[in-house]
Amino acid sequence: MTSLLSENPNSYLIISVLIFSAGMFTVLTRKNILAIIMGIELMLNASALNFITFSFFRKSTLYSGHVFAILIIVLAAAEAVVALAILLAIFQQRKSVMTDDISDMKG
Amino acid sequence: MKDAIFILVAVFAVGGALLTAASQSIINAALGLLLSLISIAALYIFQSADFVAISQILVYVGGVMVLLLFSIMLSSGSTDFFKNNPAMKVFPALLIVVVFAGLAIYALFSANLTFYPGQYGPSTREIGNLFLKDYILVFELVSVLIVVMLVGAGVMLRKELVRKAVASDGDSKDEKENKK
Amino acid sequence: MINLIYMFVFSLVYLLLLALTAGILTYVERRIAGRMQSRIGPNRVGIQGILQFIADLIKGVQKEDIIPADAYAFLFKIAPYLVFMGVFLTLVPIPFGAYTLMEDLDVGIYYVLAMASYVVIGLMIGGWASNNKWSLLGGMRSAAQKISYEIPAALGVFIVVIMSGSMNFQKIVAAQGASPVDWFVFRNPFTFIAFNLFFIASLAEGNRVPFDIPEAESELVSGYNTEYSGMRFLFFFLAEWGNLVVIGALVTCMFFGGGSFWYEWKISIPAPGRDPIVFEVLGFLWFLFKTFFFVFVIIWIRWTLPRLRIDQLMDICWKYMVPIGLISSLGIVIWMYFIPENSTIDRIVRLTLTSLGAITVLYFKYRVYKNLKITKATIYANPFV
Amino acid sequence: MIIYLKNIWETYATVFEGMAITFSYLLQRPITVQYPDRMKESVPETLPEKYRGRLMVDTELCTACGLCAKACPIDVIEMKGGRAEGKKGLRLIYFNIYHGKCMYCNLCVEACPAEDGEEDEHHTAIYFKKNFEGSSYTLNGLVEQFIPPDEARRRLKESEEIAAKRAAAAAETTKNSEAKQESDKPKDGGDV
Repeated sequence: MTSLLSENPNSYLIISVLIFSAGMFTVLTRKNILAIIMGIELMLNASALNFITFSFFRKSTLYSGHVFAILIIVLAAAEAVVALAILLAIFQQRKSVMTDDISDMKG
Repeated sequence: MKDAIFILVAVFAVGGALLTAASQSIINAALGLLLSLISIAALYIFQSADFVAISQILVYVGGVMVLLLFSIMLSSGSTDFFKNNPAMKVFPALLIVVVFAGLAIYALFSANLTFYPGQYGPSTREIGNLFLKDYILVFELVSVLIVVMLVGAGVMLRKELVRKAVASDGDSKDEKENKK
Repeated sequence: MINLIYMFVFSLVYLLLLALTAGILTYVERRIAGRMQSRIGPNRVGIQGILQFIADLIKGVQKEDIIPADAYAFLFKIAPYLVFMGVFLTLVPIPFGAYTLMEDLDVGIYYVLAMASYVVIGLMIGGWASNNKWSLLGGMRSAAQKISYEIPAALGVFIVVIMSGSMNFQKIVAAQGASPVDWFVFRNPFTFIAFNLFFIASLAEGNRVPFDIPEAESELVSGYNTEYSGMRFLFFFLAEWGNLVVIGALVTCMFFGGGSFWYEWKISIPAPGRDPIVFEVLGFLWFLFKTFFFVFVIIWIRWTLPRLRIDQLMDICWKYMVPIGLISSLGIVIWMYFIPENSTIDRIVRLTLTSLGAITVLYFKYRVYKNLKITKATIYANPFV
Repeated sequence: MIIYLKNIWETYATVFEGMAITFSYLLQRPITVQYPDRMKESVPETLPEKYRGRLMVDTELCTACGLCAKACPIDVIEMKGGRAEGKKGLRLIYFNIYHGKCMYCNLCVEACPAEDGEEDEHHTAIYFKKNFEGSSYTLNGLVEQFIPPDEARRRLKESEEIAAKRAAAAAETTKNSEAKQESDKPKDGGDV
């Protein structure tokens, strides 16, 4: 194990934890759907960073971590597209993107 | 030198995430997210994952962030500022987050994982091989998912459907305002 | 550390060269536009007006840097730099010669696509932060257009990547040869379609006419850069003309053999017994010639075609280019499976396509002479008046 | 499907045609000229014979009859004539032309009776010069005073003096004639 921070897996994992916590905090405290989507993106990214780190430092010939990171990126993009489409459809109807304003099911 | 750049990138990544969490203006939050995403791509490059890093920039920065900015601009009338969630105040949320982070870091240092020094090299060919050999089912499923997503998003935003929903929804806010 | 300083100096030189080239291109474009409209164009500053861009630069620097009162100042300030940075970063993996490149990225083309999509953010932020309806509309249109046209461009790139088996630019260039028969444009029908897809999509991504809807002067008051003045405005313009060089260089690399100078010589492997420096310089010049030929074609298209409507724009992308791209990316796989390289059919197809290209050029020459005959004009090919 | 392919073909064919046309223009000499300093010949020489440029007046030839000012439909010409010593007839006192108003209708030139008998550019006292560079930085710069103001004031004074003298002389003559008439009245009065 070298003394360089950039070649120490723990530094990446701690960064990942911090980003995940920030994303979680955003999801928990915000009322705006857009902000919640942003928080979810942060959490997904943190987990993808974890995958890459483990792939790089556990066994360098195995690239499965990269595959999973790419899957996360693709799924995040799909999720964002659908979420934002729903958001815009709601916004066209209700003129609001706050979660409280759209809690009722009909009417 | 490498460490200096690494620390800079790490600060950007975490700082962007914190900006997203703490900012009062939605556009600042989006900028923080952008900064964080680009810095995470740089972190991937530190770990020799060039293909994933470029995918990150292409999909997140070029796709998701643009969509987010689009939504912010289209709905900017009502979303200029954040409001906090009434069900979850800041302090309990902070407590949960701190407990989670502490647990995760404690787990990290107590798990006694064995790490090997990473090896640098091109990854694209290996990723392609894995996708077409070991993970072919996942690959196909993801492509099906993307088709479903495309069709779903397209259908959801068709003008006629939205208008019909508004028309059948007798007391939606839109019509209430019109009646007033 | 030394490596880092070397990188820094090298990129600074690149930056200055890009800015200089973009500046000269503004002058060249205005001269060509003038001649195409029977005008002369700028010819007062310096010999034949060659210093016009420096005069423009000085004027731009002198102007007051206005930030609108209701603009979001921070974003408004950084947006031009974001855009320029994106365009400049696109140059990183492009090989201007076997050794004249910043970094030989393994994911070259993919990286270029990513940077092209990154530019969108700068344009949108610039349009939004101006707090002006026209700017916002311009930025939105620009984002919609760029995201749409990224798909045909990616499909074109996809075909090239399948053909050459790599995303590295050096390997793509090495997979082609020096003579037109070996170029990817004339390799087989699908790569020819890929060239068309990529070139048209690049025009759209570079906001060039006929796809300049984001900055339509007559409807949007020039779109996302309406509120900008002085140096920041110039940065948008540098990015636009720098983008021309990038498009030209990309097309040259991917479809026209890059800097492969003469027959047996492949760009990454200098032939033994030859002076590599001489061939490096010759290859560099050959590459630049091809690049600037495509820049000229783009300028030429700009002063020929009118602007499209937005529905026509989206029709071209989604009804024509995307289906054709999907079909040809399927077709190239089948083609490569059944027709191996250098088989008889492959050679015949290459020769046929190359001769078709030559016939098109000759027919074009005939048409031009016919037009000159109709107008009874005498030929005056001197670029200077 | 056929329409689809036809559309693609037409796109390429029309773009090809258009590019051929613009390229042929690229090979032609520009028709614009580099006015004003890089011309092979001066511009007024290239103008047609009856070109109407700036309105001018030949103050020597002018008889100050005022017909041009009367002919002008929009009061471009502001002039006054007066007597002068040692000259028969009227002399100009001032002659101002408001170039900003002039619409180049040529009515004043047609009305002008003073001709010098030559068939050159100006054979009348008021005439159109071929010069067309009349721009000015101020509105007053568009008013051209053919008699300088000092000279005009002097001439006005002179003509007033002459007029006064003549009036005096005329008064004397009228007095004389009145006296004559009065003396003649008894003779002719009866016939009236």
